[in-house]
Amino acid sequence: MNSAGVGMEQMEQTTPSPIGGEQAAILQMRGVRKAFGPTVALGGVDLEVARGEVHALIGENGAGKSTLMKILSGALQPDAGEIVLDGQPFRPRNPLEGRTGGIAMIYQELTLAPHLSVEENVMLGNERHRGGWVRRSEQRALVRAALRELDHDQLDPTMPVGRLGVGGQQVVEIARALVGRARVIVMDEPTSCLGRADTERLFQVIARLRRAGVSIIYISHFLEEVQAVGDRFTVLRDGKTVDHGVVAGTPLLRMVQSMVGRQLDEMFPRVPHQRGGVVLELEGLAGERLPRHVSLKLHKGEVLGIAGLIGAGRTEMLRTLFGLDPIRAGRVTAAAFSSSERRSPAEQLKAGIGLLSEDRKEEGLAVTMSIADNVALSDFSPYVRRGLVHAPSQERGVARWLRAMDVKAQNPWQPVAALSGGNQQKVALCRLLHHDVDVFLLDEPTRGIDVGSKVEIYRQIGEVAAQGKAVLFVSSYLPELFGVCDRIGVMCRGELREVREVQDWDETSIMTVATGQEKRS
Amino acid sequence: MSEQAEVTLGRGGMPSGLGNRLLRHLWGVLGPFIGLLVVIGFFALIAGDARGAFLSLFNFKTVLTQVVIVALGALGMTLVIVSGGIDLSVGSTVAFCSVVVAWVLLQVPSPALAMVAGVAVGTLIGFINGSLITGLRMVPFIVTLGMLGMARGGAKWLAKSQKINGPIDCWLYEFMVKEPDGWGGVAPGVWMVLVLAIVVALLLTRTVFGRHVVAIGSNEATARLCGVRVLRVKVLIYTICGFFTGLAGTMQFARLTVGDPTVAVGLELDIIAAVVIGGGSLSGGVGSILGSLIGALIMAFLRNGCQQVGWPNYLQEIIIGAIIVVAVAVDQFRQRRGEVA
Amino acid sequence: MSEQAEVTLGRGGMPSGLGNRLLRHLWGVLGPFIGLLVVIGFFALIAGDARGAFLSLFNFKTVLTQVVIVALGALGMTLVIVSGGIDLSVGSTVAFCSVVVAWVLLQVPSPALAMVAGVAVGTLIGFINGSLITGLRMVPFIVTLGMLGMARGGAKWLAKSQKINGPIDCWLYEFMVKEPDGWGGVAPGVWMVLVLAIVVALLLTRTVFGRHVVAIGSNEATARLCGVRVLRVKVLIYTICGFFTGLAGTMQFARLTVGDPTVAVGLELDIIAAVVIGGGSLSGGVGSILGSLIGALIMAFLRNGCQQVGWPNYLQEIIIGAIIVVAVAVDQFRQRRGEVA
Amino acid sequence: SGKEGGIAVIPKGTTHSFWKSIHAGALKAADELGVEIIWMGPLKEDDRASQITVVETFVSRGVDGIVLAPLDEKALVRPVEEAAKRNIPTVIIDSDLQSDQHVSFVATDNYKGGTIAAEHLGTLMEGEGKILAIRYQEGSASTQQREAGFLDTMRERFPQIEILVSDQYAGATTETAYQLAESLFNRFGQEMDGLFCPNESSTFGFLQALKAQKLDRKVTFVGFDASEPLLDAMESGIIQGLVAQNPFHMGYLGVKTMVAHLRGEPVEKRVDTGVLLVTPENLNDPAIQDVIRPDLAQWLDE
Ligand SMILES: Nc1ncnc2c1ncn2[C@@H]1O[C@H](COP(=O)(O)OP(=O)(O)OP(=O)(O)O)[C@@H](O)[C@H]1O
Ligand SMILES: Nc1ncnc2c1ncn2[C@@H]1O[C@H](COP(=O)(O)OP(=O)(O)OP(=O)(O)O)[C@@H](O)[C@H]1O
Ligand SMILES: [Mg+2]
Ligand SMILES: [Mg+2]
Repeated sequence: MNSAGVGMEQMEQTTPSPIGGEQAAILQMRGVRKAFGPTVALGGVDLEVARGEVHALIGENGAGKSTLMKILSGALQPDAGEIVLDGQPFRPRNPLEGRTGGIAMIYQELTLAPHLSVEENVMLGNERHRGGWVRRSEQRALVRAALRELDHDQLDPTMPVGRLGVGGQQVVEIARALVGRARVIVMDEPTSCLGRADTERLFQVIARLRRAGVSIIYISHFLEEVQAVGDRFTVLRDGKTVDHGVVAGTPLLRMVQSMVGRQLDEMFPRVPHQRGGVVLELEGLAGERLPRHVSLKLHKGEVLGIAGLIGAGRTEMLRTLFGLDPIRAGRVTAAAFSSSERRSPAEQLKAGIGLLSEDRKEEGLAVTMSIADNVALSDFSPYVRRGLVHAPSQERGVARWLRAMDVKAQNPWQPVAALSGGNQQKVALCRLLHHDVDVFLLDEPTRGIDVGSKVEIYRQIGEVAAQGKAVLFVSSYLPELFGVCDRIGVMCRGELREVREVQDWDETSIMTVATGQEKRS
Repeated sequence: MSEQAEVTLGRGGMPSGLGNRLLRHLWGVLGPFIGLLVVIGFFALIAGDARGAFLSLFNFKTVLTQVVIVALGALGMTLVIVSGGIDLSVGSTVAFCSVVVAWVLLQVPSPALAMVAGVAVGTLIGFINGSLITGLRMVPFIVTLGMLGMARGGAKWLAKSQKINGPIDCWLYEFMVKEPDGWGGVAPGVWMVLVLAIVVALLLTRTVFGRHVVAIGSNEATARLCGVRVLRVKVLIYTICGFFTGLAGTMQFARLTVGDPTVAVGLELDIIAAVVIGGGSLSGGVGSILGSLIGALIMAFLRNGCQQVGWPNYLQEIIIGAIIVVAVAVDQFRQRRGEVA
Repeated sequence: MSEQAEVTLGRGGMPSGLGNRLLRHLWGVLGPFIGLLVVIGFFALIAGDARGAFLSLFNFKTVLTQVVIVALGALGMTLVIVSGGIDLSVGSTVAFCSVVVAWVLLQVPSPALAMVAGVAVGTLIGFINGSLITGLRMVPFIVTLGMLGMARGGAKWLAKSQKINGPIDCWLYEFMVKEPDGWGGVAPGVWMVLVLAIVVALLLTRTVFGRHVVAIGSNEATARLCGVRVLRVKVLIYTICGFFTGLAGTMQFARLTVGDPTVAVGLELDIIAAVVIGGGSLSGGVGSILGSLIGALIMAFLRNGCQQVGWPNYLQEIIIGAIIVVAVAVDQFRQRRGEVA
Repeated sequence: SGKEGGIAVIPKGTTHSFWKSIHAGALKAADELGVEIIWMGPLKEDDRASQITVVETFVSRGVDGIVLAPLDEKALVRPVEEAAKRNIPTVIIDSDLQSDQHVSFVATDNYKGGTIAAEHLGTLMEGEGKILAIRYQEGSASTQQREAGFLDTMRERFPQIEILVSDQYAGATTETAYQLAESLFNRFGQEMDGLFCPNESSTFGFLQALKAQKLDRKVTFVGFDASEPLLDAMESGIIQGLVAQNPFHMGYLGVKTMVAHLRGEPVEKRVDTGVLLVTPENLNDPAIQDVIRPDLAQWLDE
């Protein structure tokens, strides 16, 4: 299971057949345009979705998928174009109209009110009431049913959502889409925070909905998922519809090519690198709650992958190690220091250790600041002249990394908020590259990143390793771990169970360890 | 499968157990009362020969009557703060409305009409606040800071920069009579606050509107995306706040028997402090009516106690300032422990 | 590959054109001045026979001298607001520091020592604010609301609830002399503000500390993750704000020639309004020193103009309240257009 | 003195009826003498800094003269001196200014007012009992003189009378006075026999509390200033004495003195506008009525 090179052949565009009579279109979007100032997000997009089908919407980061769906749900207003829903013109002016029109939406960025309970969040804006008074028992029954369907009936409906992890929150978000009586459900990267089991469960739910005649628009950067659930697909590129067709029988390669607009030679480019001495060592590291026990050695010039189910505590391990969460037991030894105490992120960065958070919006980017300041935020020192920051040299220093990571932006002084989700993620990664840390702690670095850009990130990781730096690579996407890492460790319930060379693992053995079944057997 | 799910989702809450949760719940309900008892106990302890007077039923009635105006303001302010907003114009609006009541009484001798006018003007000002905040998409701090000046100016304009004397006799005054005949010997204004507090508490916790208020304070973008009519709800919140402010202004008139354009300067800070001492969070999403009322009582007893003991004014100011910080710090600490426990 | 990168980087930028961008830049720089000119122009227009006096050099010097205290406060407040915080204790602290200066002068006849003491006390109060905010992890609104009461009480305590007269003659008073001999005929206090404004503006826009301030205001968690020593920077921000407040208190003394514990009530709201009129955002991350100074000037000219024209107080209050709303609304609109344009 | 500049009349505040009378008196003088007056108080009530700003503004504007009731005897010195430097003369009314740059000081003798109040209260109480002596606000010179006059006289003339409270400040507004009164009455209501308040807002606040607490018949109450509600209370027997100043006359004489100075006539350095004691007995004397109920409407076009 090593770097699965994807060879591409040239293909001629096949015009897909129009929707058949019995499969009448429930939704048609024609010539939809949307510009954010000078940025043209959508330049005339067409989309046609049939009743009771799962329609995959794919495209690179910044292609305009989320924007298109926000227009459909009423969160954004189009500049031009028309929407026909069930034969009627449809122009939602706000999310409420979208919702009453039968559109349910799972947004890419989580949309939950942390102070409200699970129940209140699921029913928000859709409360069951009599004369304004909430009918709590009825609501609770509905919510319980939805959670049961997602196989999460142990989730307490009265628990404040702020106490749930990202995975649990995503479940709540999905449950919200289920309780309404929607005709079309839009799922914008619903699985980016879900574990494998939850993902499969979601697919079952999707299948049931589809049988019930509900249409689903499914956005994902995981083309395997698209192939698993999708009936038909539409590809967006640079705000235009460039391809559409039936999923069954369309090779993955063609989808990739339409998305990226060029050939991808290799999914997992390998840059040769040499494993050196130990730069970071964890001995029995334990945090407040998670992790419970992690011991590992990270070498120079090595990419060490960490696999595990969501909730295994991988994020917490990185946070504890980086000094964001307190250490309860154990010690961290790095080239620059040895400590069992909490060290602040500032000290860690000084020691050459940098963290890429999995939650870029809350803890990764200052979105109202410019791209250039975000990239240089942890290290302005190269640009300081006589105590003052020299902007032109900052721009030059930063632009290099933006180019390397292929960030789509107008200029480096644009605020990060104006970028698409994937491009924001790239900016966050640029910061670590720019800081030139020796140890990269990467928590789901390719979450929400398109195929083409993923290749760039993999290449950068390889190059960084070739420079003798160390990478700790946490990911829930096994193919990339196999494709990029030298060794892989598996975490389960807060413990790092096993670390092996990559060739000694396969998917089943990783899942066995990750679910904790290896002990019983 | 479900086992795994447990690991994923059982974060924090589960291991602590039911007993623990009950305890936390109790603490959540009683916590605020404890602060109040501490304040009263403290002054009872140090009052010396003033103890009898301080702990007398009559003094409690006095404090209850004094707290009516702040409490009315706090009812509305709690909604505003839970929704993540703030209203700095309350003090000025109270002055304006008290002048309006007196002015109307000068024109027509109908206390009922005057009361309606006072409340209506307050409601209108709240509505204007809400409309500006939503219509111009401005932060509430600025809009209500502007209104603070405008309402004060308006009050002075209407009153020609003087006090407007009310008529000799007028049943409005009865609202604030400390020991009325009937009414259980407690000022009718106090009963009114009690009834309204229950109404607003139900509104906040049991109705769709209340959920939407919390949702907006917790995460406004989410509320909007979920189809909450954010603008409408916000306008309504500030309008309700204005209604209570208008009522507070009417009570201010009833208490002073004059319409005074210079009254209630800085009242908004007292009210905000009451809400925050009562557990409300200025970042929105958190707050309770009961808590806010107790916060108001804590402040009123502090003042009363200091004056009874005969401490000089500066000491009162220092102590009240310190109490605000300490109360909120303790609450913070309590909550953080609650999360971990 | 690099070809593609160029395309993506250059995307969208082209059509709007250089001219357009220059225009927008100019507008960004001149925008705030325009508000000021509009205010001055308006009063010049309606002043009638007071026009000459209103536009006289002497009147401008008067306004400049009047604005010194608000401007000093605004320098510190801009930092605080850009970092996403707020400081409500400024008015009380100004009063406290003015009392401290007078009190020290009463003990030892050394103006230099008194000035140092006044500034030091202000700085200390700022440091305490910052430490409480970071140490107890409380919202600045509450901590500084508490400090508002404590500093005011402290001022009254130190002054024994009186005001403290300064000595007959003292070079501190020279700071606020409107038409001094030398100094280009402008009050030395004005020059001081100018120099300090340049220093703070550089600090905010050109130093690493400044970037960290903006980052904290924009997203505190991110700043921490990026190695910004958030707690330290925050303490520093409030301490700097306290320093300027102390200086403002000293200037307040110089202006009154007495240490007055009741002075500057509500000054913080004026200062916050100045910062916000100047484009600062209370949700943090945005604000400029130039803007804040112009905001302070706008408010001062408004007051001066209203008085020169002879409008009654209530009208002034209404108009200033309205201007705060309008100025911020226009700024909001400008920015939203700027984004779209 | 031309009409174009006018005479600025700057009170301490604008919302007490006291200042309304001053305004009316000033208007009367202006009308008689054919000058124009500009009436403007500090934007913030009772705020020294704010009053300085107003004075400065009128100096910039170049009025002919300023009639000023300074909020502070010292803080207003420099603005007045700056005015003098620019040839704008100032007449001080109501409370004194520590300066020799002003033309004249036209005011009530506040210390004497306090003395009169103390003598009246002591006599009514027949030299024995317990009283509360309330203060107005920190740092207000005129009321401090009244308080001093009251306390000095009380201690000297009626040593048997016990002063239960003499250091509580009623604060700037009626509401703060009311709250203080309630607290003090809860504590001392049973033992106190007499009560003194040094200005209108504190007298009014305490009057409210007396009525609310039904102590109104039992306490001998002497206050300051004669506003309508206070006079009503006197008629119904709650207040036994009010020391009344003559603000209408003060405003009138202030402007008159200023105009005389501008016209080159010699003026007195100190003009006393007199205080008088209003009691239930003399309340209806025409002479008293003239002072306490001057015909304001004639001058303030309302
Ligand atoms: N609020 C905004 N302001 C300015 N530009 C925006 C805004 N939102 C999106 N854009 C731009 O619109 C384009 C499309 O963004 P969109 O979020 O729809 O992409 P996407 O296909 O969902 O990408 P991803 O896969 O990364 O989520 C991008 O170029 C982005 O920079
Ligand atoms: N009770 C909580 N309070 C605050 N943050 C929490 C809480 N629980 C979880 N989080 C945060 O949620 C994020 C992710 O949670 P998630 O459900 O993905 O589990 P995880 O342990 O990160 O899983 P993985 O092993 O896949 O990284 C982490 O950043 C974690 O710190
Ligand atoms: Mg997207
Ligand atoms: Mg994780």
